[in-house]
Amino acid sequence: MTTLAPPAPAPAAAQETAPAPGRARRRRPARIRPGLVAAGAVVAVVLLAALVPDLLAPHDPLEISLSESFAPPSAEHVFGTDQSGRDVYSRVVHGARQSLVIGIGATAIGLAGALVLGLLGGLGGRIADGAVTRVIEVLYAFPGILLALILIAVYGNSAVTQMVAVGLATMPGYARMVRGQVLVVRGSAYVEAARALGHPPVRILLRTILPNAFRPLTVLVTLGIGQAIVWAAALGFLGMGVQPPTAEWGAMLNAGRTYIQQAWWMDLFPGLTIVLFTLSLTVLGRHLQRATDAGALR
Amino acid sequence: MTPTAARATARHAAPPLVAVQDLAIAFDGHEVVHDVSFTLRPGQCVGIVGESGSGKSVTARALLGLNGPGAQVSATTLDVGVDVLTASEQALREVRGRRLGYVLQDALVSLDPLRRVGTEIAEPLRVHGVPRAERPQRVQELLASVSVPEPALRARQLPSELSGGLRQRALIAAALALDPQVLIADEPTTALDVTVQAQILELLQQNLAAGRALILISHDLSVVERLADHVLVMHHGRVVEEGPTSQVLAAPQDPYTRRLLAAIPSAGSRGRRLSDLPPAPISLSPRAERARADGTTGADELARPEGGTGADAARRPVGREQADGPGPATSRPVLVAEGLSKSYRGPDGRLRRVVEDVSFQLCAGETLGIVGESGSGKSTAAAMALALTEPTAGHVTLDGEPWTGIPERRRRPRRRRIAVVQQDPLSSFDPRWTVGRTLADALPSVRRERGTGPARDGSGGDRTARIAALLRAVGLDPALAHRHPLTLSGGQRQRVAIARALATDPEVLVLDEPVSALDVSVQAQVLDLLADLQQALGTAHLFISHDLGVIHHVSDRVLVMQHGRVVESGTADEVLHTPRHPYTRQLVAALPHPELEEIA
Amino acid sequence: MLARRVLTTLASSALLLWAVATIVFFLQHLVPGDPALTILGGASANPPEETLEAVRAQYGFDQPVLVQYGHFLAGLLVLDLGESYTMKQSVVSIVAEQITPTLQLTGAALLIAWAFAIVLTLATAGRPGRWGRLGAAVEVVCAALPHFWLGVVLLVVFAVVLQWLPVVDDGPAGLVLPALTLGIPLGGFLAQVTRDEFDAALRQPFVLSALSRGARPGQVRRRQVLRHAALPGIALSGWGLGSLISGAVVVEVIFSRQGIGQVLVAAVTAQDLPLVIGVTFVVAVVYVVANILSDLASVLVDPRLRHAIGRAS
Amino acid sequence: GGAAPAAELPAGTREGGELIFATDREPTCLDPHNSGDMPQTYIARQYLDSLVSMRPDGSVVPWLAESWEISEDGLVYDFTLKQRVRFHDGEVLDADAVVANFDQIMDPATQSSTALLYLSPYFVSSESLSEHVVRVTLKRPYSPLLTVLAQAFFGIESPKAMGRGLTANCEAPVGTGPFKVVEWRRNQEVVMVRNEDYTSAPADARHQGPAYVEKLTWRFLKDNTARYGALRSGAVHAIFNLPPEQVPTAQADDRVRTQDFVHSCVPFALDLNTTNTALGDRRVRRALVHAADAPGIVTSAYAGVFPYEGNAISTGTPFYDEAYHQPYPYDEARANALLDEAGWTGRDEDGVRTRDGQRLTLRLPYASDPGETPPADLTILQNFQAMERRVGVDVQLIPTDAASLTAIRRDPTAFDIRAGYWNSPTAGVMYIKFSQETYEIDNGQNVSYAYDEELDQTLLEAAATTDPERQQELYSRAQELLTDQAWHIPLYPIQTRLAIRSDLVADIWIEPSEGEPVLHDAHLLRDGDPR
Ligand SMILES: Nc1ncnc2c1ncn2[C@@H]1O[C@H](COP(=O)(O)OP(=O)(O)OP(=O)(O)O)[C@@H](O)[C@H]1O
Ligand SMILES: Nc1ncnc2c1ncn2[C@@H]1O[C@H](COP(=O)(O)OP(=O)(O)OP(=O)(O)O)[C@@H](O)[C@H]1O
Ligand SMILES: [Mg+2]
Ligand SMILES: [Mg+2]
Repeated sequence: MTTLAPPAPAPAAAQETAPAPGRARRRRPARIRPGLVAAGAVVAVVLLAALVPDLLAPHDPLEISLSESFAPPSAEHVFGTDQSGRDVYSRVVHGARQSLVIGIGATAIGLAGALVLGLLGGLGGRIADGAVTRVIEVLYAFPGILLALILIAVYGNSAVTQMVAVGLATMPGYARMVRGQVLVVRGSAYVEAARALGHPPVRILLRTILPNAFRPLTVLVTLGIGQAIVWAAALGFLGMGVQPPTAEWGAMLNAGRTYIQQAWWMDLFPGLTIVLFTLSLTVLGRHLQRATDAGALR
Repeated sequence: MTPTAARATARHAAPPLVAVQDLAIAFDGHEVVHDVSFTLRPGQCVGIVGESGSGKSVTARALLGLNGPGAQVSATTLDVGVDVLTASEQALREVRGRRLGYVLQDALVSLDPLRRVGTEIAEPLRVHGVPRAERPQRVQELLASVSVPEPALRARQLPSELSGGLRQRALIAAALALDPQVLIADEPTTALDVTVQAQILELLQQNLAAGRALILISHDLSVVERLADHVLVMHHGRVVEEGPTSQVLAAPQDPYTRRLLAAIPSAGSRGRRLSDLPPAPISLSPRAERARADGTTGADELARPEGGTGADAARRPVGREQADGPGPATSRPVLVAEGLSKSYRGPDGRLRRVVEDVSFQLCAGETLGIVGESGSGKSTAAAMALALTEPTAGHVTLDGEPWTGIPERRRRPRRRRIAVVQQDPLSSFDPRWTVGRTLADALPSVRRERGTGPARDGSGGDRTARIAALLRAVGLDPALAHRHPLTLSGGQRQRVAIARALATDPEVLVLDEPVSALDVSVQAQVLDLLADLQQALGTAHLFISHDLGVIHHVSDRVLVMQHGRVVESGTADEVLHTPRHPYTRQLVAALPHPELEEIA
Repeated sequence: MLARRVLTTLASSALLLWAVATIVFFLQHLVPGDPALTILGGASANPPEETLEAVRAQYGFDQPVLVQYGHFLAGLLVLDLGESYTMKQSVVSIVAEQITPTLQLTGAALLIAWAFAIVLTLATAGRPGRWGRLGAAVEVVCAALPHFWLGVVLLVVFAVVLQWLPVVDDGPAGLVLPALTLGIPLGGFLAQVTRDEFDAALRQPFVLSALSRGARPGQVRRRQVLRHAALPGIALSGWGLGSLISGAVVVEVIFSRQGIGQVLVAAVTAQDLPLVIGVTFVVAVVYVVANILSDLASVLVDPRLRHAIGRAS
Repeated sequence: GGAAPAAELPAGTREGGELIFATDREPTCLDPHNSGDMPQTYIARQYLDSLVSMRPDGSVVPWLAESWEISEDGLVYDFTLKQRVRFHDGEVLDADAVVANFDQIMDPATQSSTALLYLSPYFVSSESLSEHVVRVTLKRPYSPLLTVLAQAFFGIESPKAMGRGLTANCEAPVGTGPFKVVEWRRNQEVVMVRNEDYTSAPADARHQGPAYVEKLTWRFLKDNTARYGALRSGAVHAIFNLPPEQVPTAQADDRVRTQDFVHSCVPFALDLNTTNTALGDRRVRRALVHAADAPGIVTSAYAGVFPYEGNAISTGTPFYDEAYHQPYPYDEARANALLDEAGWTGRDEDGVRTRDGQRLTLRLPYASDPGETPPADLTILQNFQAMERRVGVDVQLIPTDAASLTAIRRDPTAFDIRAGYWNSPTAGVMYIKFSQETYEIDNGQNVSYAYDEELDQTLLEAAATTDPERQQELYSRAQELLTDQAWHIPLYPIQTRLAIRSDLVADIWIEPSEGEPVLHDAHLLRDGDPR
C-alpha cells in the first residue's frame, strides 16, 4: 500500500524549458511504436470486457461446479478453475467492470477532492493556502489504511465505501500536486498575458489555469487507477474487500494467494491482468503527457 | 596592432594545435554542419561567428568528441592532438580538460548547482590525477588567476550564490585548471551585463597573451572583433566567409556577413533599417479602424496596402525626425507614472525595495527606452505601468485617468489600450494553444463589441481572417496559425507576441526586452518591424532593454536604471553621448567597440 | 533564527497531532457498536445489562460526546492515552512495545527501496533503446505489486521451498523478506520519480561540462546526475515511510511479525478507541519525524535548500 | 523435586531444550476464566491443572482432585485434593484456593462465558469442608459436570494472583501446571519455562514429574502459509490448525506427522434465524438443506480433509447417533418442491423466488477478519450461496468487522443466517444452542431463536440421569428432533489438527475435552533443536 498516488515532486516547471531554438523543430516524425499499440490494445480489451463481458467470457463467473474445483488450465478453462470450480478466465473478464469502477471511481474521488483543496490552496491567498497545506499534512499523517477501515466500519462494506476510502487515501497526493501546479501556473507569464488582455478572472481560471495545472496529472491518474485497484485488493486481504463471490481482480488475487502452491493459475492470471493493465495505462499516460507537453509537436 | 602582430609571427612558427578538414556533422542523417575546415596554432585566436543554430556549438563539441551518441561526425582531418575520430574513449578523456579546455555556452547552468564551486574547479584536477592534498591550493590560485575576489570564500560557495559574471569566471577557471593549450569559449559573454562582459573579454585577452590558443564562439561580431586574429562566419552549418578579422569585418565579401554587420544596432544606426527585409506592409489607421469597429465588425481585416516597396520605408520616418527634437513634449502624454515604488518581502522576511521613486511620461508616437543591468527593476517598473503589479507607492495615469489604485474591475474595459510584449516570449504563451488560438484569445470578443450574447465564434471566418491579417502584419505566414509556439523559432515567437499585443489595437505598447533572446539578424528584423508598426499605427512604446546599442537605436528618450532607481534620463543622444551619472558612464565605456559603428 | 525555526516546527507538529487525534476520536465515535461490549471481552462475551451499565458509567460513555472529548484532550495533554479496551494494558506501553519492530521493518524497507531505485536508475535511466525501456517497465511492474501477493510469493519461494531465509525469525535474517515485500513496490515508485528527474538532469549543460573536463560518464552519472535525480525521491521519503506503515499492516500479518500494523487493524475492527488513537498518534509522530529527517536529507544533498528550509514545506 | 526425567526417556531422545509450538489465533487474555475463547484453553492447558482429566472414552480420571464422591441425588460433589501441590507463586493449593476459583469464575465481572453456559444453570455453591476437601453443590442433577470441569476453562489458578485484578491476571496468570508463563509478547509469542517442582500431572499423563522440555515458546503465526512454512523449514516443532490446503503436502512429507482430533461439539453449521418469516417455515429450512449439497461443498472447500457432518452433534460427542449423519441428501427437485409448497412461487427478473412481492433474500453476515473466517470457510459460504441460487434463493454474504458482528449477535433482525460452532465435551451442548432457557437469556447462543418443549424436556432429563443407556436414548431423541426441525445446516465437525515434525519432537498428544494439545510429555529428539 505504499503505492498510493504520489505526492507531487517539486512542481514540474522544468518541463516547460524550451529546447534550444530550432531543436524542437527537428523532432522525429511519430513512428508507430509497438509498445504503444500493445498498450492501447490491452486497455481496449479491458474496456470491452468491462462493457460487454459476455462477449468475451464463455462461462458464468459465479457458476460453481464442485466436481471441477482446482482444474488446471485446459482448452475448456483456459485460465483453469478456482476452489469452487468457477472458470477463472470468465471471472477475470467479468472482474474488469468492478475493478475499473473501483479504480476509476476512487481516482475520480481522489482527484475531485484534490481539486477543491488544491485550487483553494493555489488560488485562495495566504490564509487559505496555509489552511489547505495543513489539511493535506493531516491527511498525509493519517495512515491510509486506518481511514479505509474506519470508513468501512461506519458505512458498511460496499463498492462505494471502498471507492471513497481509497479515493480519500490517495487524495492528499493529488491535492499537493494540484496546489503546486496551480501556484506555478498562476505565476506564469501566460497567465499574466491573459490578465494584461483584460480577461475576467473566471475565464482565466477555466481556460488557462485549470487546463495547464492538470496537464501533468495525466500520468499520475493513469498510474493511480492501477494503484487504486491494488489498494482495494489490499483491503480484501484484511477481509474488507468486495463482497464475495463478486468477480474482481484484486479479490481474485487475494483468494488465490491461499492456494498458490497447488493452484498457481488462480493467482497468476488475475495478477498478470492487473500488472499488464497498469503497465498499459502508464505507457498510454506517458505518451499522452509527452504529446500534450510538447504541444503536439507534429 | 602590436599584440596581433606578435601573435601572427608565433602562429606561423609552431605546428597546429587543432586541425580540422572537411568536418561534417549529422544528427539522424540530417547534416547540420558541412565542410568546416580550420587550423589553430599556439597563441592564435580563431573566432567563429554566425546566427543561432548555424552550427557553432556543434562544431566545438566535435573537437572534444562530445556530440553524443546520436551524432555522425566525419572529417578528413579532425586532430586535436589525438585523432578524435579514431581515438579510444580513454584517449579522448585524456585530452579533455588537459589539452582542450571547454567553456560551455550556458554559463549560468553549466556549473552543477549542488556542488561547491571549488569542487567543480577541482574536478579536472581530480580526473587527471592531481593529488587530493594539492587541489585546494590550486583551486584558489586558479580562481585568483581569473580575478575572482576572495577566492578562498568563493571556492566554498554554491554556484547559486555567485553572480553571473563570477560563474562565468569559475567556469573558465575550471577549463584552465590543467593549463590546456587550447581554450574553447562558447559564447562566453552572452547573458552577461556589459560591464561584466568587458571584464571577461579582458580575461580571455590575458589568456591569449599568455600564449594559449583560443577558439572563441559568438554571434556577436563586436566581441570577436576584439580578440580574434582569424574569423569564420558560419551560416546554415557552412563557413560562408573566413579570413583575418580586420579584413572580414572591414570588407565583408559574403552577403550574409554584410547583413550580419548591418544588423548591429547602435547610435549610428538610428533611423536606419537594420535588416534587408522590406518593411512590413502596414498602412491601416488604427483609430479609423476602431471607429469602424464600433459600427461594424464584419470584414474589418487589417487592410493590406497594394504595392509599397521597402525602398522609401528604408529612410528614416519623418515623424521620428521631429520626435528627436522637442517633439514628444508637445504631443499628448498617454501614460504618466509618478513616484512609483515597489517592495518585496525577501526570504529572510525583510522588505526589499526593488523599484524606488520612478517617474516618467510617455507620449503618443514616442519611444521611451529604459536601460539598466539585470535586476535593476525594469520589468517591475513595466509591470506597474501595466497595472499588473500594484505599486507600493506612487501612481500611474492612462490618458489622464487613474490607472493604478483602482479595482481591477474598473481597469478591465481599458486594458486593451495598453498592451505588453513580455520578456520571455515562449513562456508567455499557453503551451497548449496554437498560435491561432493564442491570437484569437486576444481578439476582442464579438460579445464585447456587440454587447450581445455568446453567439460568437460563429463568425469564425472573420476571426480567421483577422488572425491571418495580424500574422501578415508582423511578417509571418498565416499558415503558422496552426503551429504550437514551441515549434517556432525565437524570431517567429517574438513576432507572434507582437501580433498578440497588436490584436487589441493598443495605444501604448510595453516591450520588455523584446529582442534580448534573439540573435543579431533576427533582432534586426524585429526592431525594424517595431519601427514600421510604430510609424503606421502611431503607438507609444515603452522599450526595455539592457543593450545600450538597441536602446540607442530605438529610443527618443532614455531612462537609465540602477538598483531600482532612475539615475539618469534625457534624450537618447544626450544620455548616451554625454553621460553624466557615473553608472551610465561605466555602461557606455564598457561598450566593446565603438569603431564597429564606423565599419557598419 | 534557529530557535524560531525549531519552535515553528514544533508548533505545527503539535497542531498536526492534535488534528489527527481529534479526527480519529470523532470518526471512531461514528462506528456502530458498543465500546462497553468491547471492554467486557468482545465478541465472545455475554455480559448482563447491569455490568454493561456499570462499565458505561465508569468510562463515561453515557456522557455527551463533547464531554468525552474534553476528557480525552485532557489526557492527551499529559500524554495519557488511557488503557486499551481489548488488551487491558496501557496504550502507551502497547504502542511503545509494538512500534520498534515496525520501525525496524519500515526503516529496512526504505533502505531497500532506495537501493533498488538507485541501482535501477543508474543502470538503465537515460540509456537509449532496450535497456532504458526495460528499466522503466520493471519500475511500473514493481510499483504495481500488491504487498499481500508479493509477500506470499517471497515467503513460499525463499523460505518454504528454497529455505534460504527463515520463515519467522526475530533477528536480522527474518527481516529480509518482510522488508523486501514492503521495499520493492516503494522502490519501483521511487525509481519512477528518480528516473524522470535523472533524464532531465542528464540533459543539463553541467553534465556536458563535466565530460568536457575528462570525467568518466559513469562517474558523472553516479556523482552528479544521481544527486539531482534523488531530490524529489528524498522529499517523498517522509511520506513514503508513513505509507509504509499502512503496508506494514499486511506484511506483519503474512510474516507474523510483531508491530503496530497488526495492532491497528485489530483495534479498529474491535472498536478499541484508546488504542486506535494511540496508534494513529504514534504514526503521525513518525510521519512528522520522518518529514523532518527527509528535509534534513534534502539539505544534505542540495545545499541550496539550507536557506530555504523552514519556509514553505 | 527435580526427578531425573532423562532416565525415563527412550533412547535417541534428550531432555531439556526449547519446544516451539505455533498456533494461529492469539487470545486477548491469557486467563481462561475471563470470557472463554478457544485459544485461551490451548495455552491454559500448559500452565494450569484442572480438577479432573477426561479420557477419550468420555470417562474422567484424577488430576488435582485425587478422588471425588457424588451424592445419590447427583447434587453434591466432594473433591479431595492432592497434597503438597504449590502454585508457581509459591501459594499452596488447598480447598480455599479451589473455592476462590469457583467464586472467580461465577463472578459476573469475570465475564466467563463458559461459566455462564456450563455452570450457572446448575451451580449453587462451593465450600471447603477441610483443608483438602471441596464441596460443590448443584441446583439440579448435571451428569456432564466432571467432563465440563476437565476443560482448561476451569483450570485452577492461584488465588493470590487472581487477587491482582483481572487485567494483571490476564497478562500473567499463575497456575500449578507443568509450565510457567514468563512473558507474553503481544502479536508474537508467549514464553513459558518448565515448572521444576511439578508433581501434579493427571492420571492419564504419560509420565509424572516435571516436563521434559525446559522452555516452551508458544508462537502466534496467523498466516496459514507462514505457519506451515515455519514447520516445513523446522523453525517450529509443531503447529496447531494445519491449513486444509496444506494437508496433501504435509501428508507427502515424511518428516511431518499429522494428528487429528474430532471435537465433541455442535458442528460448524449455518444457523437459520427462525424470526425471519421465510425461515420460520420448516419447509423453507428443509429446502435450503436439500439444495445446499452440504457434503459436496464441504468436500470441495476442505479438499476432503474435513469430513461432512449433517447431525446436530459431531462424531466426537458422547451419545452421537449415526442415524442422523446425512438426513437431507442433496436433492434440487425436492428443494424446489418444498419452496413452491411454502408459497415462494414467484420469480423476479434475476430468477430469485418471491412471495407476495417479497424476495427470498437471506442475509449472511460473517467475520471479515480472515483469522476468524479462514479461506476454506469463506469458500463454503460462497459455495452455499451458489447452490441456493440454483433454487432461486438469494443469499447475501456480508463481510462484517468484529465490532459490528458483536452488535449483530444480539439483534435477530440484523441477520438471517449465521455460521458458527460450539465446542463442548458433552452432548448437553444441544441444550446450550437450542433451548428456551438460552433463548430467554438472549445471550446470542440460541442463534436460531428457536426452541421446542419436547427437546428441552428430553435434554434436561438426559442431564439428570447417570444411566448411560437412558442417556443414549434421550440424546438420540434430541438428535432426531433437531434434525426434524432443520433449525441449522450442520456442515463439518470441528477438529484439532496438529502437524508435528516427527523427526524433531515426539509424544505430543491431544486431550479430548476441548482438543487441547498436551506438551508436558513432549520431548525433543536428539538432533531436534531447530534454532
Ligand atoms: N543533439 C542534437 N540532435 C539533433 N540536432 C542537434 C543536436 N545538437 C544540435 N543540433 C542541431 O544542430 C544545429 C546547430 O546547433 P548549434 O548548437 O551548433 O548552434 P549554434 O550555432 O551554437 O547556435 P546558438 O547560437 O543558438 O548557440 C541546430 O539546428 C541544432 O538544432
Ligand atoms: N514577485 C517578486 N517577489 C520578490 N522579488 C521580486 C519579484 N519580482 C521581482 N523581484 C525582484 O526585484 C528585482 C528587480 O526585478 P526585475 O525583474 O524588475 O529586473 P529587470 O531589471 O527586469 O531584470 P532583467 O534584465 O533580468 O529582466 C530583482 O532582484 C527581482 O529578484
Ligand atoms: Mg551554441
Ligand atoms: Mg526583466
